[in-house]
Amino acid sequence: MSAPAHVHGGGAAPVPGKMTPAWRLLATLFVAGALSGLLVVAVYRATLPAIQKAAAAKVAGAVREVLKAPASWDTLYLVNDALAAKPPAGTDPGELPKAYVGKDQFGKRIGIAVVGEGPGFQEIMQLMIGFDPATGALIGIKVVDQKETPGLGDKIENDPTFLGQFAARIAPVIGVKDRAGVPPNQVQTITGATISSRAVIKVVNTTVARWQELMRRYDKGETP
Amino acid sequence: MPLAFDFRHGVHPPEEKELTRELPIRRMPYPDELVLPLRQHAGKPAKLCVKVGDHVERGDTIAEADGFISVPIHASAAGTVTAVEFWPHPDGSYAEAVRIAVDKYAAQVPRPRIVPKWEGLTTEQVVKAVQQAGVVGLGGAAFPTHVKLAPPKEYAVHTLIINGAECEPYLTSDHRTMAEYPDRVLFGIRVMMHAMGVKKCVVGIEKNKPDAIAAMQRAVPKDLDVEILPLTVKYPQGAEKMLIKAVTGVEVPSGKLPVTVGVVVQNVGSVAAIAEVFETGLPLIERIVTVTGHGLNKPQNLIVPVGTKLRDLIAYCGGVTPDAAEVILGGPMMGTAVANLDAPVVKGTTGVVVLAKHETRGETVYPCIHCGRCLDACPVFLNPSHLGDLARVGRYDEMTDAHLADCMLCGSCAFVCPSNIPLAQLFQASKAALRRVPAVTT
Amino acid sequence: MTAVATAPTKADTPPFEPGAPPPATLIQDIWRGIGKENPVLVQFLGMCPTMAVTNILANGFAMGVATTFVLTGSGLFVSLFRKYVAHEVRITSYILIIATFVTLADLLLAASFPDISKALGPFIPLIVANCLLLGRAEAFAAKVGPVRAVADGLGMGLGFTLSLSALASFREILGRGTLLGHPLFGPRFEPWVFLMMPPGGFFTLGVACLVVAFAIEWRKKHAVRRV
Amino acid sequence: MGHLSWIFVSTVLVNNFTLVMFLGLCSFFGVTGKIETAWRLGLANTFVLLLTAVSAWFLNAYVLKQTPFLRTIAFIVVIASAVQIVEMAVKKYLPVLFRQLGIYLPLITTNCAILGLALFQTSRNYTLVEALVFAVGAGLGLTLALSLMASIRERTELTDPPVVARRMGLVLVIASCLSMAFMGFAGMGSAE
Amino acid sequence: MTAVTPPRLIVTASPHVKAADSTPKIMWHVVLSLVPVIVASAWFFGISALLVIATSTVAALITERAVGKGGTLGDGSAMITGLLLGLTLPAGMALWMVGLGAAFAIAFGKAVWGGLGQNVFNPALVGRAFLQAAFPVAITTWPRVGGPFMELKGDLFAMPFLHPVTNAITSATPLGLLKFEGKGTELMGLVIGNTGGSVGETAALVILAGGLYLALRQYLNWRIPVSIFITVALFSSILHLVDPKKPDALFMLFSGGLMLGAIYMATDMVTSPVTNKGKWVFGFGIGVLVVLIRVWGGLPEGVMYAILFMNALTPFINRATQPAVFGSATRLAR
Repeated sequence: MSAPAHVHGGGAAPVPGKMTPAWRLLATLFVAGALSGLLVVAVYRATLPAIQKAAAAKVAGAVREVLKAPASWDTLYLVNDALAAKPPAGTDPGELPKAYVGKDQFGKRIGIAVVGEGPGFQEIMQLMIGFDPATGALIGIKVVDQKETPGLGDKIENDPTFLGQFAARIAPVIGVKDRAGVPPNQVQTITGATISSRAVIKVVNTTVARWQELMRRYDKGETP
Repeated sequence: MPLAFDFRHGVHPPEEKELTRELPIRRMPYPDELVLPLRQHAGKPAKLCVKVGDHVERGDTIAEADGFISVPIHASAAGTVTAVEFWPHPDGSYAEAVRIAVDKYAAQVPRPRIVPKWEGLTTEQVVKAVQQAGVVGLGGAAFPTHVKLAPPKEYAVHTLIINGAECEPYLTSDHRTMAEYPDRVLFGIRVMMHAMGVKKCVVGIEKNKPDAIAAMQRAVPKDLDVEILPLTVKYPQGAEKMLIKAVTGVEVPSGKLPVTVGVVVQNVGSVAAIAEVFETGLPLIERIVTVTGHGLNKPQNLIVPVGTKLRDLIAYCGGVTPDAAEVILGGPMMGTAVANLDAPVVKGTTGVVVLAKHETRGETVYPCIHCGRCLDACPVFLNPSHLGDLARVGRYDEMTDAHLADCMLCGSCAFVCPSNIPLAQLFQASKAALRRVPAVTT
Repeated sequence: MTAVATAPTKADTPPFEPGAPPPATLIQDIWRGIGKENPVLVQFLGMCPTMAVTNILANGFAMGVATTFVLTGSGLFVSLFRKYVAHEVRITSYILIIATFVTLADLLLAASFPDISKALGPFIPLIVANCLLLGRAEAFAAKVGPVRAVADGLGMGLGFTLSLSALASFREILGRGTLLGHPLFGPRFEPWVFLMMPPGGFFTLGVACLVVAFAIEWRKKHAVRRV
Repeated sequence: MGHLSWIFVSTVLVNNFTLVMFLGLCSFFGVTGKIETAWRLGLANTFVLLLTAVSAWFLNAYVLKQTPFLRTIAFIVVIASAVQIVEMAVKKYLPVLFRQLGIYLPLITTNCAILGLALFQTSRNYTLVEALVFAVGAGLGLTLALSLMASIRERTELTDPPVVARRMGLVLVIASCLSMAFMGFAGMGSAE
Repeated sequence: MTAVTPPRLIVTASPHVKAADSTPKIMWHVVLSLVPVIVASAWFFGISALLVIATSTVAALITERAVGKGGTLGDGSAMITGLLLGLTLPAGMALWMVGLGAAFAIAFGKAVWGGLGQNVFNPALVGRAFLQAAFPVAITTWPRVGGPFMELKGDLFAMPFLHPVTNAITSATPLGLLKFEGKGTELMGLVIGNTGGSVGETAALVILAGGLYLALRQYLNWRIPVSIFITVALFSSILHLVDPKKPDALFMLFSGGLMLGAIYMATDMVTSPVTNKGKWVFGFGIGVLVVLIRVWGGLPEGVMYAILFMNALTPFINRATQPAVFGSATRLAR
C-alpha cells in the first residue's frame, strides 16, 4: 500500500502558506492504508469460507445437472494444453480450466462436464456441457452465464424444451427450424431467437470437439 | 468562366410583370403638395437651405450635401415651402421633411442652367457635377452615385457593369427605361466610362425583357465597347455580387467591395439620371416608378416627381381594389410595407406595389422542419435554417460566426420557407442587435 | 440575540470551515437525502448503477443497501479522521476509505447472497466511482461530527435505495410481470422486454425525471395561485 | 485475430460502454452542446483507459495474484495516481495538449468507465493484447457516445422543449433513443 | 370613386410574397402519397392491415392532441407518424401494442423534444424501435399473405397487457428466410409484394411510385433515397461477387423495409440533414449500415436501426457539411 503513498505525497501541490510536512502526508496515507488493509483482510478471512462454499456448491450443482446425477466425480486440470489429475505446484487451481469426470456407482466413467464459452447475441455466454467423450453424445447442458435479450434470447436458459433436446444428441449438432424425423445430430432452434440458439450450438460443438481431443490424449497417458 | 450569365441558388418568384410590362412611361401631373425628406439617400442627410415661406422654382436646391457621401436635394416643382417638420418617411419612421405647396399655375419650367460639356471634364469635375445633381442609385439602395464614380486609386477598375436585371417581381421601370430610352442609357454609359476611364462595359438584362435587350443592342454605338448580356431569369439576379458573378464569373470576396475585383456596378436608372444631367442640366427631381399590383385598379409606369405622396399616386392610378391589403415601396421581395400613405415617393423608390390579400404572406408560422429549401435558395450559401434557430434564441455571436454579415437580406429564404418563418426579418433584427452591442475586445 | 451576545459563543465553536453544512437536526439530516436532495431523482448522482442494476427489484435493492452501507461507513470514518487528514491528501484518503468499505460490501454480499452478488457483478466494486460517495465525504462528512455524518449517509443511502427500488419495481413489474420474482399477472401477461434492456433503463429514469419535474411545476403553479 | 476484432466491434458498437453498459454516464450526461469538448473528453478518456488497461493488467498478473480481494482498492488508487502522474507529465512536456485535455483528467479519475474497464478485463481474463484492444474499443465507444450526445444537444439547445423535459428528462430520452439505435448492432459477429 | 386607402393596411416585413408551399401542404401530400401503399397493404393482408394502420394513426392523433403543444393536429405530421408506424408493423400485431407504440412515438419521439421540427429521431421509427424492443416476438410474427379479406391475421383484439394467442398461419420475411434458413425468394414476389413482412413494406413498386410523385413535386429530396439505393446496390454487389452466397443487389433493394425506409422514413425532413452534401452522406451511411446489419448483424433487417443511427449523426453531419459562403476564402481557392 505504500506505492500510492509515494505518488501522492510527491504529487500534492503545496498550498502556499499552509505547508504540511511530507512525513505527515505519508503518515496519514500509511495509517489509512494500514487500517483499511487490516479491515479488509479481516473481513476477507471471515467471509472466505462462505464464498468458497457457495462457489463450490454452484459448480457441484451444475455438474450434477449436466451429468444426470453421477455417483461421484474427479476433477482434471488443464495445464499447458493437456489434462492432469493434480494441479502442478505453484498454480492456482481456481484459475485453471477444469473437466469434471463423472462416474456411476461402479466407478465407470459416464461422461465429463466442462465449461464452454463463446459470443452470444450481446455478450459472451458460458455453458456447462456434459457429454461422453468417447462418442460425443451429449448428456446435459446448463447455461451458467448469459446476457441474451430478456424474454427472447434468454429462452436458451429458461425454456427447458430447448436445452432438454440436446440430451442424447451426438455432437456436432446442427440447428434447424423444424426438426424432421429424429436425426441424432439435429436440434430445433427457438423461434425468434435463432441467433442465440445457434450461439449455444456453436459453443457446444467447439467445446465438445476440443475436450474430446484433450480427453483422448489424457487417456493415452499424455501429461503436461 | 464556369457559370457565366448565372449564379447558383436563388429563387423564382412569380414575375407578375405583365401588369405593366407593355405600358409606356407616362408623366404624372403635379400633385397639390410635395414632401421632400432630407434623408433620401445612404450617407449623411442633406442640410436644409430654405426656410418656411420661401418660393422655390423647379430644380432649385432646397438642401445641400453634407460631406462627400451625401447629395443635395432639389425642389421637384415650383411652389412655396409651407413647413419643415417631421413627416412619415417611407421606411416607417418620421423624418425631417420639407413640405412644398405646388404652385398650380406655374409653368414648371426650371431656371435656365448651364449644361456641362462632358467631353472636356476631368473625373473630379464629373463627380462634382453628378453630386450637385443629387443623383443616387435608383435601384433601391439610394447610394450616392458620384461616390462610385471615384473608386479608390489602389484598385484598377476594368469593367463597368450596368444592372438592368430588375429581378424584383412586378417592377418594370428599368425595363421600360431601356426599351424606350436606350440612347439616353447609352449616353449615360458613355459619360461614366469617360469619367472612370473604363474601356469595357456590360449591360446585364434578364431574358424576360426581350424588347429591352433588342432596343439596347440596336442603340449601341460603334465606338463603345458595350456588351448587352441576356441573363437567366432568377431572383436576386440584380444583387450586385450575383450580377458580377453572372457577368464575369468572379465571386467578390466575402466582406469586400466589388472594386476589389475591378468592377463597378451601376443601376440603369442611375445611368439614365446621369445622362439627364449632362443632356439637360436638370438634377434628379423625378424618377420612373412602377405603380402596380393586383390590389391596384390601373397599374402604370409613371414619371413621378420626387416627394409625391403615395396617396396621390395611388389615387392617380385609379385607387385600390376591395381586396387590397398591403402597400409596398419597392419590390415585394425586398421592399418595405408602408403603414402611412402620406409617406412620399423618394429617390430610391423603384415601385409602389399594392398587394391583394391572397398574395400576402399568411399569418401562421410553423416550426422549422429543416427541409433545407432555404439553403438551396440562399444566393450567398448561408444556412438560413440554422441562423434562424440561432436568432430565435438570441445567440447573435454565433450568428456572426455563421456569416450573418454576408446576408444581404434578399429574402429568398423567407420566400421559399414552407413554414412561413420570417427569416429575413429575423436576420435584419439580429444585425441590428449586433450593431447595438459592440464587439467585446479581448 | 444581538451580535454582542453571539461573539463569545463563536469562540467556543470549532474553527470556521468554509462550506460547512448549516446546522440541522438529525431528522433533517436524514430526510434531506430522501427528499429535497434525493441523489437519484434530484441530483442525478450515481447514474451508472441506477440504470445498470435496476432491471429487477432484488438487484436494485441490494445495490441500494450496499451503497447505504458504504455511505454510512465511509461517512463515519471520514468524519472521525477529519481532523487528522492533511488537506493535500484528503481526496486520496477518502477514496481509500470508500474503497475499503466497498470491498467489505462486496465480500459480505458474496458470502451471504452469492446469486445477487453474481448478478450485480462489477457494479458493486464500481460503487467506488459513484460521485455520490466522494461528494458526500468531501461536502458533508469531512465537516461535521460522526453522528451527523452517519445520519447524512443513512439519509442519502435511504434516498438512493428508495429511488433505485422504485425504478427497479417499475421495470420488473412491467418488464417481467413479476415482483421479486413472483409472477403478478398470470401467464398471459405480455412483458415489456424494452424495460429490461439498456434503453429501458434510460427511459425509466427519464420518465421518473419528467414526473418529478411535472410535480415541481404543478406545485409551483398552485403556489402562485394561492398567493 | 477474429477474436480480437470481435472484442473491438463488441466494445464499440454492440456493448457500447456508455449506451449499453451504463459506464461513464456522468460525463455523458454532463456534456453540453459542444462537440469539441466531447471529442477532447473522449480522447482524454481513451488515453486514461489505455493507461488503466496496462497498469491493471500488470497489477493482476504480478501483484494481486494472491490478494484478489484488494483489487478494488488497488485499482482505484493506482488509476488515481497514474492519472495524476500523467497530468503532471503532460503539463510539463506537452503544454498545448494539457490546455486542451488537462481540465478533464482529474474528472476522469472518478469516471466509472475507467474502473469498469479494469474490472471487466479482469473478470474476463483478457491477455495484455486483448486488454489493449478492449481499452481502445471502450475509448472509441465512449467518444462516439459523447460526440453523438453533444451534437444532438447542440441542436436541442436551439429548440423549445416542454418545461418538464428541460432539465434531465429530454437528455434521458435522447440517451434512450441512442441506446435503441445501437440495438441494431446486437448479434454482430455472432450471426455467422 | 374607388377607395384610395385599403380598408385594412397590413404591414409585414419583407419579403411580402411567398412561395406556394407550406408545411401542412407538404405533410398532407405525403399522406396522400401513402394512400396507394395503404391500399396495397389491404390488398395483401386484408382487413388486418387496415386495422393496424387505423389504430396506429388514431392513437398517434389522440396522443398528439393530449401531449402536443395544442392545435398541431392540422399540420398533418402526427398523421404521418401514425400511418408510417402502422405500415411498418406486421398485420397480426395485437392492436393494444400498436396503439402503445404510436403513443410512445408521439410522446417520446416528438412531444418531449418540443413538437414538430425539434426532434432528432424519426418519431415513427422511435415508436417501432420501442415495439421491437418491448414485444420482440409479436413484432416478428409475420402472417401469411393473402387469404380472405375479412380474415383476422392474428389475435388483434387481445386485451391490453396480455399477449396475443395466435393461431394464424405465419410465414417468414424474405430476409428472415435468408438469414435463418438460407433460402432465397423470387425477385418478382419482392417487387410486387406478395411476401411476408410488415403491412406496408412489401409492395416495392407502389412505394416507389409514391416516392416518385413526392420527388417530382419536390416534397422529398431525391438525394437521400438515391444515395441509399446506390450504396446498398454497390456494397451488396461487391459482397455478392466476393461471396456468391451473400444476397445480390436486387434482393437487397427490394426485400424488407428498404423501400419504405429509404423513401418515407429517411427523407423525413426534420430528422435528415439540411445540406445537400449532408443528404448524400446521410444516404450513404444508411446504405452501409443496412448492408452491415443485414449481412453480419444478429437481426435479419436493419433499415430501422440504420436510419435511427444516422438520425443521431444528423446534427453532426449538418455541422460538418455547411456550405462555403459566397466569396469566402475556401470558395475562392477553388
